[in-house]
Parts: sequence; C-alpha cells; structure tokens
Amino acid sequence: MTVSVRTLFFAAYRDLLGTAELDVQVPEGATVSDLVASLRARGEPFASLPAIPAVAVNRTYADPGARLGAGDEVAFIPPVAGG
Amino acid sequence: MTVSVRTLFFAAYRDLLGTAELDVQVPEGATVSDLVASLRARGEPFASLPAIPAVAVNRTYADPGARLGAGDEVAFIPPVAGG
Amino acid sequence: MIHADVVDGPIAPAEVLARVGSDRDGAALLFVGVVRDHDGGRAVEGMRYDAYREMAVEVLEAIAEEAGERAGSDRVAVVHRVGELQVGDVSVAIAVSTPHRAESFDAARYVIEQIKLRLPVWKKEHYVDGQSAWKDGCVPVADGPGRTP
Amino acid sequence: MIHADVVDGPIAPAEVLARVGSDRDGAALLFVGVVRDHDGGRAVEGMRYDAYREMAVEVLEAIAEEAGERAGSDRVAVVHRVGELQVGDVSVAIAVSTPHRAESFDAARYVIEQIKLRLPVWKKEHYVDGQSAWKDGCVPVADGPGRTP
Repeated sequence: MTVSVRTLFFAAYRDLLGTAELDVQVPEGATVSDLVASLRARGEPFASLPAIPAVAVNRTYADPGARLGAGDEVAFIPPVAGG
Repeated sequence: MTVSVRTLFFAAYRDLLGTAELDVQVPEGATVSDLVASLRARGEPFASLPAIPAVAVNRTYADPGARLGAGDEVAFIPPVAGG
Repeated sequence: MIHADVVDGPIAPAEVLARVGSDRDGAALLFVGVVRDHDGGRAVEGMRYDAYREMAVEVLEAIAEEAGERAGSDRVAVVHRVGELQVGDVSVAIAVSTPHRAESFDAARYVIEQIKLRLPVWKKEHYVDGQSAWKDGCVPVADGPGRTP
Repeated sequence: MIHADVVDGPIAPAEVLARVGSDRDGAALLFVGVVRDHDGGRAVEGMRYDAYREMAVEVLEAIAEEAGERAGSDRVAVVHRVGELQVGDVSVAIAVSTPHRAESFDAARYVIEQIKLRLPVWKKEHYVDGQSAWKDGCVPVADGPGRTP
C-alpha cells in the first residue's frame, strides 16, 4: 500500500529542482526521512537535496522521524532569511 | 566682595518657594554648597530645600563643591521624570 | 488585536503602528526592516522575497501571539512583504504597545529575532554587478518556538 | 542629521521617523512614549510636563549624540513635548536607523533611559479624583553622562 503526499520546494531548492511541487507516492507509515531518501535516490538534481533538510508537514516544522499520511503537504524548507 | 548669581527653581521646588527665580548675592569664591546653605538659612520655605540638591550651573550638572562666578545661572533640579 | 500578515505591496509603517496603542499603554514601539544598499561587503540594488505563504502567515501569527504573551499585551502587529523590493523599501514592520517601555522593546525584538529563525521566507539578493544569490539563513527547528540566538 | 528638540505642540511620530533612514540602513526604530491612564494604581487623566527648557534641549542633543556614537550612526532624532497632555498624547518620540537591527534597538533604548536619568523635565500627574502630584524621578549626577540603571 502506498499513499500520495504533496511535496513543495522553495527558493534554492526550487531553483535546484526546477519545480515548485511534486506529488510523491510513499509506503504507508513512511517517515519524513523515508521520503527524503526516496527522492534523493532519484539521482540528480534530487540527490543534491540535503540528507536531513528542514521540513514542514502541513505547515508545521516536523522531525525527520515524523510519520506521513495520505494527502500530507510536505514542504522542503531551505535556511530561512526573512526580516 | 560679593557676586550675584541667578538661581532658578523648577517643578516641586518652584511650588515650594512660590518663585521661579531669584538673584542671590554670594561671597566671591563661594561654592554651590555655600549657596544652598545660605538659602536654607533664610528659614521656611527655603529651609525645606534639600541640603544637597541636584544643581546645574550654566546648564551643566555640577558637584556641590563647584565654585560660582558672577552671573552664573544656578538651577535647582528636583528628581527628573521625563519621557 | 493581534495582527499578522504577509503582503505583496508596499508597507506603510505608520499604519502598522496605528494598529497598536491603548489608553493603558505608556509605550509604543515600531521596528522597520528596510532593504539596504550593501550586504557582506557587496553593493546591493534590490532583493526578491519568496515565502511559503500560507505557512508564513500562520508562523507570523504564532510569533505575534508569543510576543504578546511575553509582554502581557495583545497590542502586537506585524506585516511582512514579499516580492521584488528595491533599496529603501520596507520589508517588515513590527509594532507593539505596552504599559511600560521594557516590554515593548523586548516584544518587538522577540518578533524580529523569531522571524529570522522561523519564518519560511527567503531572499535573493540582486547585486549591483548583475549577479544574484539566495541569502544564507537559519535552519528552523521542529521542537516548538525557536530560540533567540 | 542628529535632531533633538523640545516642543509645545503635538508630536507626529511618523515625522520623527522620517528624519532618520538612509540607503545603508537596514533597520529603523521608533519609540513613542504616551500618557497612560494609570500610574502606581491610580487613575490618571492627564499630565503636565515642565522643563528647564534651554538645558533640556542641550541635554537631549547630548543624549542623541551619545546614542549615535554608540550605534555608529548619525541618524538619530528625538523630540520631547512639554505642557499639558491628555491620556493618549505622545510625550516623546525617538527614532534611530542603523545598518543592522541590534544597534537601532540599543540606541533607542539608550536615549529613553538617559532621558529618564538626566533630562531636566518634570511631570505633574493629574488624577481622575481631582488631585495632582509631581511624579518621583531620578536624581541626576554631575560626573558626565548618566548611566543606564
């Protein structure tokens, strides 16, 4: 069984990947780490994403071990520089 | 020999004395302390001035030992509360 | 009266300040962040601010609420701009009012520091020499509110 | 561009803020002191500010200069009002701009703390119960610039 999550990429990550968002299938019960690993396994440019990027799940910063569910919005957050 | 100085009173001191300024004769070479003592020696309401008030001579805060000269402007400064 | 927003157009700092204040407040503070003409020794002519907008609004609201709790005041307003800005343009305005001054200073400082730590906003600096680069920033942490460095 | 003044009429904070700022400044800060409706548990309806005016202008200039030196900025403006003020009226406005934010916060804080310590200004509080009293303050010291408590 797999579920679909919506990944979002911003700023330098968006430039790197040439895309702002991507729907990704992950195994049920997969963690943020699992998602990152599966993306990086696609080869370049995905392999250039950090191994442990800051990530927000459904607009809240999440640990690498956070579990994903169907329809979750997973944003890859480069170092922030507001203000 | 005496010289004349101009004393100024503000806020609570002005209310106390009922006057905003006063020309006072002091001996040549007198200090701020001497001036204060001579004013307090006039009896009430002057006797109710502090023995060591904050004082500005010619618009600069001065020590009790500062010497006075002819025409100096000596302001008696109650505790300040700007802002 | 907590107000937090992310906007595309110019920010009017006086309007942000006007959102705070009350008869019981003896102090009001307005902090304004502005695009400056240099950074790290390089001449800058402008800046593009990108945001994860939906989240940025939520984080900005959370920061403003936290600042208000610290200050014991619900008079906190913060507005952050995104898009292309030129030197001199206001990127962020923060206003706080409190009965006493120390709390206004502390709360406004808290808001700007937390913005730097947690707000999902990025800026690409445009240099006078024609180059552009994403500015280095802070890596947000997952365990609740960020910490002031 | 250091500006310091004592005025009789209303203060427009936005105009004080407009006196600072430059292309090299990434931060601007405006602090506003306001007459509040209470003090020490008593309901206040207004306040009379008296000043040793000639000296107050000089001291305010000195404070602004010192703040600018600390901040490495000559963009400092401060205006203090005297006379009869009502609740909500602005008694003082302080604006500073600097390349980075920390210096703006520090300089504005320095100005207001030094005003409390050194500025020859007094306020008589008018209470809602009809009484009035001079507010307790700080005793200025003679040996140079005051110190932040």
